[in-house]
Amino acid sequence: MIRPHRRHPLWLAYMLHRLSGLALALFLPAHFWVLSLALTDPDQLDQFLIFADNPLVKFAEFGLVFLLAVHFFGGLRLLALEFLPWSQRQKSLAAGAIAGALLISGTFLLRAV
Amino acid sequence: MLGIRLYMAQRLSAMMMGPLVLGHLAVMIYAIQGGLSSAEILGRTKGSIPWFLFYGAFVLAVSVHAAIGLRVILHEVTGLKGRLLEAFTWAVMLGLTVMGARAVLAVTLL
Amino acid sequence: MRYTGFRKRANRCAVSGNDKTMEVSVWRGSGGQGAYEIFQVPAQDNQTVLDVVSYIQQEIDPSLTYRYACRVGMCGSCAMMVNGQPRWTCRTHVKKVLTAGRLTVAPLRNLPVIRDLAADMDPFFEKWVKAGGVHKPGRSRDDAIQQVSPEDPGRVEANKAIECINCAVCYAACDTVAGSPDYLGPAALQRAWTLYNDVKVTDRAAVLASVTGPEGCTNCHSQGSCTRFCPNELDPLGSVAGLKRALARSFFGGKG
Amino acid sequence: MTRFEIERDETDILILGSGGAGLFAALHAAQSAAPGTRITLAVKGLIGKCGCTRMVQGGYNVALGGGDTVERHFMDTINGGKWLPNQDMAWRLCEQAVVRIRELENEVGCFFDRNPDGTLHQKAFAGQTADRTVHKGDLTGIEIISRLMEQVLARPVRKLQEHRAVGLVPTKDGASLAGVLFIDMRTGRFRFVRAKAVMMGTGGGPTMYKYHTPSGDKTMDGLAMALRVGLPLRDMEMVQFHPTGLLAGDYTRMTGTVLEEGLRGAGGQLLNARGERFMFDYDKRGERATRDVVSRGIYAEMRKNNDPTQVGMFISMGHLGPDNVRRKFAGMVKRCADSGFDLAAGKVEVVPTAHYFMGGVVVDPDTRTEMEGLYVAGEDAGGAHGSNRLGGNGVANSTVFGGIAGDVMAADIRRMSLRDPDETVLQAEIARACHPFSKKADKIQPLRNKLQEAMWEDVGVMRTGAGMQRGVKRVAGIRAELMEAGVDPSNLAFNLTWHDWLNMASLVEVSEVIARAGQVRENSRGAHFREDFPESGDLESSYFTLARKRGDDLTLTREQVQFTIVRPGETVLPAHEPETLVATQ
Ligand SMILES: Cc1cc2nc3c(=O)[nH]c(=O)nc-3n(C[C@H](O)[C@H](O)[C@H](O)COP(=O)(O)OP(=O)(O)OC[C@H]3O[C@@H](n4cnc5c(N)ncnc54)[C@H](O)[C@@H]3O)c2cc1C
Ligand code: HEM
Ligand code: SF4
Ligand code: F3S
Ligand code: FES
Repeated sequence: MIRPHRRHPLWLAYMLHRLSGLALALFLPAHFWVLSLALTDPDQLDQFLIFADNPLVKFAEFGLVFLLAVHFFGGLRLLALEFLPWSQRQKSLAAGAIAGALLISGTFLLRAV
Repeated sequence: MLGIRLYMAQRLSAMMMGPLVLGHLAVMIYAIQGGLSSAEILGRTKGSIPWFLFYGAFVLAVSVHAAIGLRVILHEVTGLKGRLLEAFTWAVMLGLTVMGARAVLAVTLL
Repeated sequence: MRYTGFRKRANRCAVSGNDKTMEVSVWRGSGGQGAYEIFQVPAQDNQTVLDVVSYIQQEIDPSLTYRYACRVGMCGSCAMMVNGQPRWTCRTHVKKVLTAGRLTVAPLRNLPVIRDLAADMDPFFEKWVKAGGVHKPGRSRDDAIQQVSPEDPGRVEANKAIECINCAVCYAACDTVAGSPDYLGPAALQRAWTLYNDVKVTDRAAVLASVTGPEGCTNCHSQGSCTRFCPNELDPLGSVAGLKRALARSFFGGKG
Repeated sequence: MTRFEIERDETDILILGSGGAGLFAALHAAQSAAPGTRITLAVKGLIGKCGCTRMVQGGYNVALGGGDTVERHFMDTINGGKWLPNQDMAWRLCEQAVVRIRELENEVGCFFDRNPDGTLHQKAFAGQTADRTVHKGDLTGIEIISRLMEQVLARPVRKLQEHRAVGLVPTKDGASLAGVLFIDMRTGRFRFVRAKAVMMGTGGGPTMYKYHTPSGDKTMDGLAMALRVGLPLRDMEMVQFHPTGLLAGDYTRMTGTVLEEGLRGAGGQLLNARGERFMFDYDKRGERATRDVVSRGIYAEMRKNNDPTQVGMFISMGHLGPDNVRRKFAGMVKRCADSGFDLAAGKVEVVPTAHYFMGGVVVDPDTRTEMEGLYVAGEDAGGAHGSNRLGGNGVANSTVFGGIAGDVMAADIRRMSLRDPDETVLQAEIARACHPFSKKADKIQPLRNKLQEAMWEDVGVMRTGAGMQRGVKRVAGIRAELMEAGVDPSNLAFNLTWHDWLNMASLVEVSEVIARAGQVRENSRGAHFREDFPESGDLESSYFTLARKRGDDLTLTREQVQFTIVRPGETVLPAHEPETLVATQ
C-alpha cells in the first residue's frame, strides 16, 4: 500500500529511480566479478556464459537492462530538471522516461531471443 | 547530508555515464544481434586501448556515482551519519573501483 | 508517532436537525505516543475539516487540542494530515475528502507533536531562518523606495512564491525531510530562491551560501510532493531546482 | 482552590502579540535598545501566524506624493472618523506611515505591487480622496507579516509562543506596571514575567458578534485586562462592520469571513431575497457607498425580509463575465469555491460582519498610557480613527505605532527598573483564571453563540437605546451563566476549552462596555448608528466616550474632543486644492 501522500507520478518516478539505482548498485559487483573471471578462471567464465544462455537468466538480464534503462531515463529527467530551466512538462517527462525504458529494453529482448 | 561537492560529483559522473551506457548498450545489442560469442567479443576488446579507456572511465564514474547514491539511501533509511557514513561511502567507492578495475583489466588488457 | 490501536467512544451529543453522521478518526496523544479515537460527527452542508475538529472539541470531547487562527487560508496554522495527506483544514471542505462516510485526521507529519493535532512548528521556522530566509537590507528607511519593473525577470520569478503562508504542508509531504531530519525542506528553500531572485537583495552569494551546506538544496530528490500538496499552488520543487542550478553555476565559478 | 504554582521570569522589554504592532515593536526595540537589553515577545498563537495583520487584504494607506500629501491623508482620516479622532495621533499616523512603508520595503524586505514604470502602485479605498493604498495583490498582510516575522525570528528576541496573557499586574500603589501574568498554554502552567516596559498589542477584535472577520485568537483580552487595572478606554461603542461577510451557515467558521471590498468597487451588485438591487434606495452611490452605509443597507433589507430560512442578502458578480471575475478576483473565487459557492457566475449570500474595533486604551502619540511601564499600540489603542477607520488605515496604524512603541520603550527603560508586583492582584488574577475549575464541567460554545446573538441583535449595525438596554441585561445574564460553567481541570496542557472559557470572560467584560458606551452616545457617528438619534449632532461640540472600571463599577463619561490641529469646517489643505484627486469614487 502506497501511503496517500505518495500517490502521484513524481513520487513514483522518484521511487522507481531509487529502486533501480539500488538494484543496479547491488548487481554491479556481481557483474564485475563475473567479468574478472576472464582474468583468474577462464573456464568458469565459459561455464557462466553457457549458463547465461538459459532463458531464465536471459529474462533476468532483460530485467537488468530494463532497470538500467529506467534509471538512465530517470537520471536524464532529473538532470534536465535540475540543470535546464524548469518547465511544467515534468510529468510528461516522467512518463516519457518509463516509456523510453520499455522501448529500449523491449527491442533488446526481442532481438536477443 | 549531501553537500555541494558530493552532489556535483554524483551529477557529473551521471552525465559522464550517459554516453558510456548508451555505447555499452549499443555494443551489446550489436553483438547479440550479430550472434557474436563471448570469445569473439573478448577477442575484439582485448589489447584495445580505446576499449580500456572506455570501460575504465565507466568504472571510475560508476564507483563515484553508486557510492554516493548508496550513501544517500543509507542515510535516509537508517539515519546513519558522521564518520561511519563517510567510511561507508569510501568503502563502496574503493570496493567498486577495485572490482571494476579487475574486470576492465580482464576484458581489455590481457 | 506510534500507533497503539483504536479507542472507541460513544457520542455524547444530541444531533440536531440532521441525522446524517460521519465517522472521524482523530489522533490523540502527546510526544511520540498516541492512538486514533473515533467520533461520530453530524454532517452539515457547509463544513470544513477544521469545523469537524472544532465540533468535536466544542461538543463531544472538550480535551481535544488543535490549532487554527485565521480560518480563511492566510495564516497557515491549521494544517493537519487528512486521510494521510497534508492539508490546510480551514479551506478543505469535508465533501472533498470524505470517503465512505469516514475521515482520518492526524497532526502534521515530520514535526514533533505537542498534543493531539497540534504540531510544534519551531523546527520548521528554525530552518526558515537557517536557509537565509531573511531579507538583508541594502537600503534604509531614509532612502527612496527602489524602482523595480514588474516585468523584471528576477521579480517575476520572485513573485511566484510570495503567497507562501508558511503552513508546512510541503514540509510534511516531503519524504526527504522524513529521512534526513536536518534537511532544510521545501518551504525554507523556496524562500531562499525568492530572495535570490529579488532584485532588491544585494548579496546573492550569501543567500546561496546558506543553502549550500550538507542540509541544503542538494538533498532534494525532486519527489514533487511539496508542489503536489501546496494549498496555494506554489512550486517549491521548481524553486529548489532553481537553487541547484544556481549552485552548479557558482560551483564552476560562474557568477552566483 | 489550591494555590497554583507560578513560574517567575523577568525581562527588560515585554511585548504582547505578534501582529503588525507586536512585531514592529520587537524589531524596533531590538534595533534601538542598548546592547544586552532583554526583549521578550509573548503571543497567544505562533509568532506571525495569528492576529489580523496577516489577514489584511486591501492594503496600506500612505501618502507618497503624486499630488497626495500627508495633509490630505490626515484630512481624510479626520473626516472618515467624523471629527472624533485624537488629531495628534491621526497626524502621527499619516506622517510616520511614509517612513514605515520605506522601512517595510527597504529594510524588512516587503515587496509591494508596482506600476509599469517601477514605482509603487496605489489605489483608493472608499472614503479616500487620493490613490493612496499600497498593496501586494489582495494578500498584503501575508507579505507584511511573513517578512516581519522572519526579521524577528532571526534576532535574539526571546519567544514565548502559545503564551496567553491573562492579567496585567501593577505595583502595590497601582501607579506602575510590574509585569504580566501568562498561561503557558502548552503546559497549562502560570508564568509571571516582570518587565521594565510592556507593550500590549493584542489587537482588540470584535469577535463577540454572530458574524465577525477577525482571527480566532482575538477575543479582546487586552482591553479586558486594561479595564481590570483601571485604565480608561475610549470610543468603546465604535465597532466597524464590513458589509459583505460570507454567510455559509451556522456550522462553519467560514461564516463571517470577508468578501473583499473590491468586488463592489468593480461593479458587484447587491441583491435582496427577491433578487432586486436595493442599495440605491439607501445611497446615491449604490453599492459603492462607504462600509457603514452599505452595512446598514444590507441590515435594513435583512430586517425587512425577516425570514429565518433566508437570512442574508446576495452579492452577484456574474454580469461582469464569470471569466473576467475569475481572473480579477482569483483568490476570492477560490475561497468561495472551497466553501461550495460559485462567486464568478452565481450569487453568494452575504451579511454585514464585525470587522474592526476603533475603541481602545487611551494613549498619547508616543503610545504611553496612564500607567508607568505600560504602552499600547495597534487595534488595542483608541483614538487614531475616531468613529470610523478608513480601509487601509488599520495596518498603517499597527505598524506605525508598534514601531514607535519599540523605540520609546528602548529609550524609557534607561531610567526604569524592574518593579515588584502587588501579590494580591497576582493571586486574584490566578483565581479568576481558575474559577471554572471549581464548577461542574459544561459546554462553553453555546454561551459564546448566545453572546454573539445578543450583541448582533441588540448592539449591532443599528442600535436603539432600548435595544442596548436589553443588550446590557442579556450580557449580564450570560456572564452569570459563564460563572457557573465549569471546565474539567484534569489536564490543563493545551486545554482549548479552558481558553474558550477565558475568551468568553474577556468578551463579556468588553461587550458590556460596548453596550454601555453605545447608550452614552446619543447621536450617530461613523460606525455607531442609533435609530433613535440618527443625526450626527453638532461637530463643534463633538465628544468621545470614556469608560473606566474601579473595582466592579463601570463608569462612562463624555469627553470633549480637542481640535488640536484642525476645527470642523476647516482644513489643513492649502486653498484651491481639489476636493478629491480620485477620478471616480
Ligand atoms: C480580514 C481582515 C482584513 C483586513 N484588511 C485590512 C486592510 O486591507 N487594510 C488595513 O489597513 N487593515 C485591514 N484590517 C485591519 C488590520 O488587520 C488590523 O487593524 C491590524 O492588523 C491590527 O494589528 P495589531 O497588531 O493591532 O493586531 P493583530 O495583528 O490582530 O495581532 C494581535 C496579536 O495579539 C495576540 N494576542 C491576542 N490576545 C492575546 C493574549 N491574551 N496574550 C498574548 N497575545 C495575544 C494575537 O494572537 C496576535 O498575535 C483587516 C482586518 C481583517 C480581520
Ligand atoms: C550502472 C550504473 C548506475 C548505478 C549503479 C547507479 C546507481 C545509483 C544509485 C544507487 C542512486 C541513488 C538513488 C537515490 O538517491 O535515490 C543513483 C542516483 C542517481 N543516478 Fe544513478 N546509477 C547508475 C547510472 C546512472 C546513469 C547512467 C545516470 C544518468 C544518466 C544516473 C543518474 C542518476 C541521478 C541524477 C541520481 C540522483 C537521484 C537523486 O538524487 O534523487 N545514474 N544512481
Ligand atoms: S510552499 Fe505552499 S505548502 Fe509550503 S509552506 Fe508555503 S504555502 Fe505552505
Ligand atoms: S517533496 Fe521534497 S524531495 Fe524535493 S521536490 Fe519537494 S523538497
Ligand atoms: S486557520 Fe489560518 S490557514 Fe487555516
